[in-house]
Amino acid sequence: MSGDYGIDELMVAALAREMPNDTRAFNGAASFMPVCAFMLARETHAPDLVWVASSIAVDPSPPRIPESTLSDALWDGASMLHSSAFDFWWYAQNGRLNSFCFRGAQIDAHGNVNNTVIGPYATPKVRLPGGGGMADLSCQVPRVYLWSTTHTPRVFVETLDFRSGMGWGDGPGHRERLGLEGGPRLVVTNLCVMDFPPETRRMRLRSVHPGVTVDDVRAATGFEVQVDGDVPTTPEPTREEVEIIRRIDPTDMRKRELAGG
Amino acid sequence: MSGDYGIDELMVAALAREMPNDTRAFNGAASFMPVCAFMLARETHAPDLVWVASSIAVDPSPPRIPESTLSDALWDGASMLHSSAFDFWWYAQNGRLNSFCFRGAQIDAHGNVNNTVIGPYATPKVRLPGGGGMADLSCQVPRVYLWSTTHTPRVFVETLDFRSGMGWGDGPGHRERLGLEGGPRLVVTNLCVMDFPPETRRMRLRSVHPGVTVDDVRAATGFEVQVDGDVPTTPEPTREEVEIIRRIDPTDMRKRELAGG
Amino acid sequence: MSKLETMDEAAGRVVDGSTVAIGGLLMNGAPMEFCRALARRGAKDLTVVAIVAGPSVDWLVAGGCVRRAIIGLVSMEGFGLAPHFRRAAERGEIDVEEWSEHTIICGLQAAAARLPFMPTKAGLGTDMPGLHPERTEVVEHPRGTYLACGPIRPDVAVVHVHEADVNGNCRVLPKLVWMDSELVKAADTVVATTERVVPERTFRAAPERTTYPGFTVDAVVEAPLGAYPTSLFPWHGYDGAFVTEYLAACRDPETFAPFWRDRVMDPEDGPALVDANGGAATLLRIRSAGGTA
Amino acid sequence: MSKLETMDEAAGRVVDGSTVAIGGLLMNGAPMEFCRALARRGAKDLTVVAIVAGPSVDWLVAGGCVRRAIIGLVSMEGFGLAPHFRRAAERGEIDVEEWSEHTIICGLQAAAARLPFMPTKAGLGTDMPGLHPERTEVVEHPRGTYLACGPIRPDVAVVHVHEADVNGNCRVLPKLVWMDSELVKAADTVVATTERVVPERTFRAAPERTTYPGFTVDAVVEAPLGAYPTSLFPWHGYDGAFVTEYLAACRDPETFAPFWRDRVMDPEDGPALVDANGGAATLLRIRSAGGTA
Repeated sequence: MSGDYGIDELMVAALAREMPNDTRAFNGAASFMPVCAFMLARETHAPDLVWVASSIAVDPSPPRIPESTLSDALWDGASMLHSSAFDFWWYAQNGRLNSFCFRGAQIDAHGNVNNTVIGPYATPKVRLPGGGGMADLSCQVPRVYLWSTTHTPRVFVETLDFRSGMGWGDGPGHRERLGLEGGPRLVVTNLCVMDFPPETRRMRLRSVHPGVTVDDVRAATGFEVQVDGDVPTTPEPTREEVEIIRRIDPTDMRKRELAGG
Repeated sequence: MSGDYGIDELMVAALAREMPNDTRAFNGAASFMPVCAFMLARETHAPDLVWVASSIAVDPSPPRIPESTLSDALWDGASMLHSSAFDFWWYAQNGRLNSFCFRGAQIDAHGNVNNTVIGPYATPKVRLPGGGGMADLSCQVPRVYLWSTTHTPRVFVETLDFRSGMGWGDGPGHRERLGLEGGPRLVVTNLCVMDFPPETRRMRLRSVHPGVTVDDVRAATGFEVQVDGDVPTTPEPTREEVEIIRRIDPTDMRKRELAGG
Repeated sequence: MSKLETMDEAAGRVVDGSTVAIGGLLMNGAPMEFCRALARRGAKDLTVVAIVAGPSVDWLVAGGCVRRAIIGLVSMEGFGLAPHFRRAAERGEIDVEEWSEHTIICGLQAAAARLPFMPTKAGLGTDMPGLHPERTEVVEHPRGTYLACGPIRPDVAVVHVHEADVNGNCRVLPKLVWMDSELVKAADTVVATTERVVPERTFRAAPERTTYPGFTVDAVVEAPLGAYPTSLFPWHGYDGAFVTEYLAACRDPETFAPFWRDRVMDPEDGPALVDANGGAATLLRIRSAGGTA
Repeated sequence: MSKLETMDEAAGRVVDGSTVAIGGLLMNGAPMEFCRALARRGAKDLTVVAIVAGPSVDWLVAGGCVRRAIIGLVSMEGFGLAPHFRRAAERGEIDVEEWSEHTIICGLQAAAARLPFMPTKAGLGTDMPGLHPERTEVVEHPRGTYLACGPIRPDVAVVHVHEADVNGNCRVLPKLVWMDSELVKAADTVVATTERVVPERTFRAAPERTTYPGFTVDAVVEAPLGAYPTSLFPWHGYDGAFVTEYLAACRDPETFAPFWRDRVMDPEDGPALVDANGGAATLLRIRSAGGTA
């Protein structure tokens, strides 16, 4: 297919394809694209994928994605409802749950994230929501996926104003020294897909979306993106993928995450 | 009344009278006398006493005491059933629950308890059950009541073979140094009632049961019992108390704890 | 011996300058009526503990009650930043002591267990521990590095529940407490506001469904619709339309003053608050799960 | 993708020399059929983790499976000491690593959270920490002394539940897990033996009643009467008459051998075991809560 899909669908499909069948994921607030991706992956190549909606409801089958990814409307048909987030937290620490997605107001080359302040902490220019659970789970969950619908130099920065969430830290070996398993695997943005090769643990361009050039990505990124050889184009979503996404999310909640959307 | 009661009823009544109205108690395994005492106190002078049966069932009204103090037959009419002991444990640590009773194979003058081994730990003469929850709760719960139906020099010893449970430790100040609140308040045995005055935190004779002399207690105790002046006689249980105990425990489970009973 | 109190009596348990923990999570399950009562009383200089908050903390800040906020996150979820919280932080009118979800839970548990700290791997490698090194210390241990989270011990914790009795027994449906149970463990005084007061026998008839036992709760306040405009699943969703109007009103002090008076503060209880914000039509709109505004 | 296994397959997951955690509490809710299967297979040199145990550990010791026991307490509750456990400990045939209820829980939680230890005030001032100073260390901290409990990470944990499905979802009634949930958190492999296998829809119809989510359970074994002779509240009590006979038989090797063979080991499953111990009359006797023998 060509053209008959939106960037939101391309991003969801790109994220979903990276979720292997042994993914056991959960989602927090304002996470429409990850929720779409979990549900899409489960319907396509990853039938055994486990998804805990809102970190509360295990393996639900909601008829459609509601206006909040913490809503109980997302929990229809679950096989379990946890009573408290703390109970569930054990499974985030012991590896029974292994995957989480997040984004942030600023992201650096190592996949560290700021969602706390723009400007100095004590006298911020913008006081952001705060690290929340992302600050914890970025340390505790081995498979982290980052997404961003606003790939600009203001978001992808050389130096964070505050490190709320831990990516690969200061580079190779940092997580290992702290005893933190895994780390960010992938970044899916509105322009491209990037990963973190072991030698540098800095973002490397893995594919550019259709119509986007490597130079576009460089211009939109506040740090030097690693480019190894020829960069392929991100595969378009298939017709089946697009149909599933639109059935899962008929009221286009995922588009709320697009800039100006 | 005189004579128309057993030593079991005297002990239960003596224990119950020491439970103030703000008692929030729980029981573990093989704790018939404490359970009788909680229920008796609740029916007499301490109507607001909270009792969590088996550390599971809050404020139950069992028709009679069953053959195990961990049995679900003890939980009739509870206002809450905890799902796990760990959940409940928070309340033992934060002071919401404040009272626990236990006994042991050996008890020393400071109210420390051994329920682990007779003889050396590695090559025991008798391997006992182990410290279990008593080892924990003796540190965590501020109001501890000890009971023993076998007041003999083999149980009340100068030196424990193993300290499984913490009483007043090595004496005044020991619990405070470790940051442990409260400590043992009382010992009710088949011969007498003893407490732990702050100056020594060693057992002091508070009353002897009817027909028992101070010398009887001294002869039955492996350490020097503190005796301050005249020692009164433990009040007999009232007719009402005896009637309540026999109604609560019509099949005499409490008597199983008596030596040879 | 009943633990029933009026909302004002219960709010009076929060002394100026003390630490109060507020339940709920973002747009869900917060004790909003209690927050209004604090603001109405003119509570001052509070340290607010809120793991993941939204309108609750924003109203307390708007009401001038807050000096310090110990938080993991404060926002209006998909609707935007929490405007009063944000502005007060940017102007330095409140101190924001940022922790995170799990580290606040660890701090609350350390307080509950009377321990010097609880360890976690959360927050390692981030800038957060450096904000309060006296309370969150990175420690290298031969078996691994951990973050030691010192105790957070609220004077009062407030949670909103579906049903409670005069003894303080509380039931949350379907036992979904978000992270409120951590506040209940740690606080010296616990206040439960409840949609309805039910007879004691309701609890004894289904004891496995009791969420907080009576001996952990010090005061019960009947507060129907007490979480509005946040959700109370499965009984109602949050009121997204209200939040949108609230955020619009917050942009300008001139529009905010009458909104705050008429649409937030003046209505005397939950039903009156809903009436001031659309009445029956609003209830109908939010009654289905998910608060489809 | 079904997680259903035979009892023997599941027991085969416990490798000789490995660490296996056994659920239940004293005379209640223990996976006795699994213990019999381990003994029948001739499992060897196991380290058994049991927080508060009774017949389960005694049978594993009697079966010659145990080299080391990490325990808080082992006894037959009101019936007396656990005879094989006691004798093996006294003869030095097994190493008994005594912790306590709360410290074992802390050790399991340290393992679950991949932390070097979990702190507690339990055990302070007692001789217990000195038994394994490399794993339980008394630490003085400026805010207070604590006991650091190092990780206890079982290779396999086994718990008995009322209902499970092929996906591993488990339901315990009325969510009474004693301390089994701590084992489930900490172990690398989790086996649930279940009174009955139910359809997946049973869980989806009442998801708030699910105890262990499927993704935490690796194998499910159908094992009706799988806790006998311990209780499975609220379905049946323990069999006190059996325990009394067992203890009497244990006094003499000559009486024990046939008892062990005919009344414990040979019956092929739970129903057969009950049949060997009184059959329907036994079920009738123990069916009322409390196991009034």
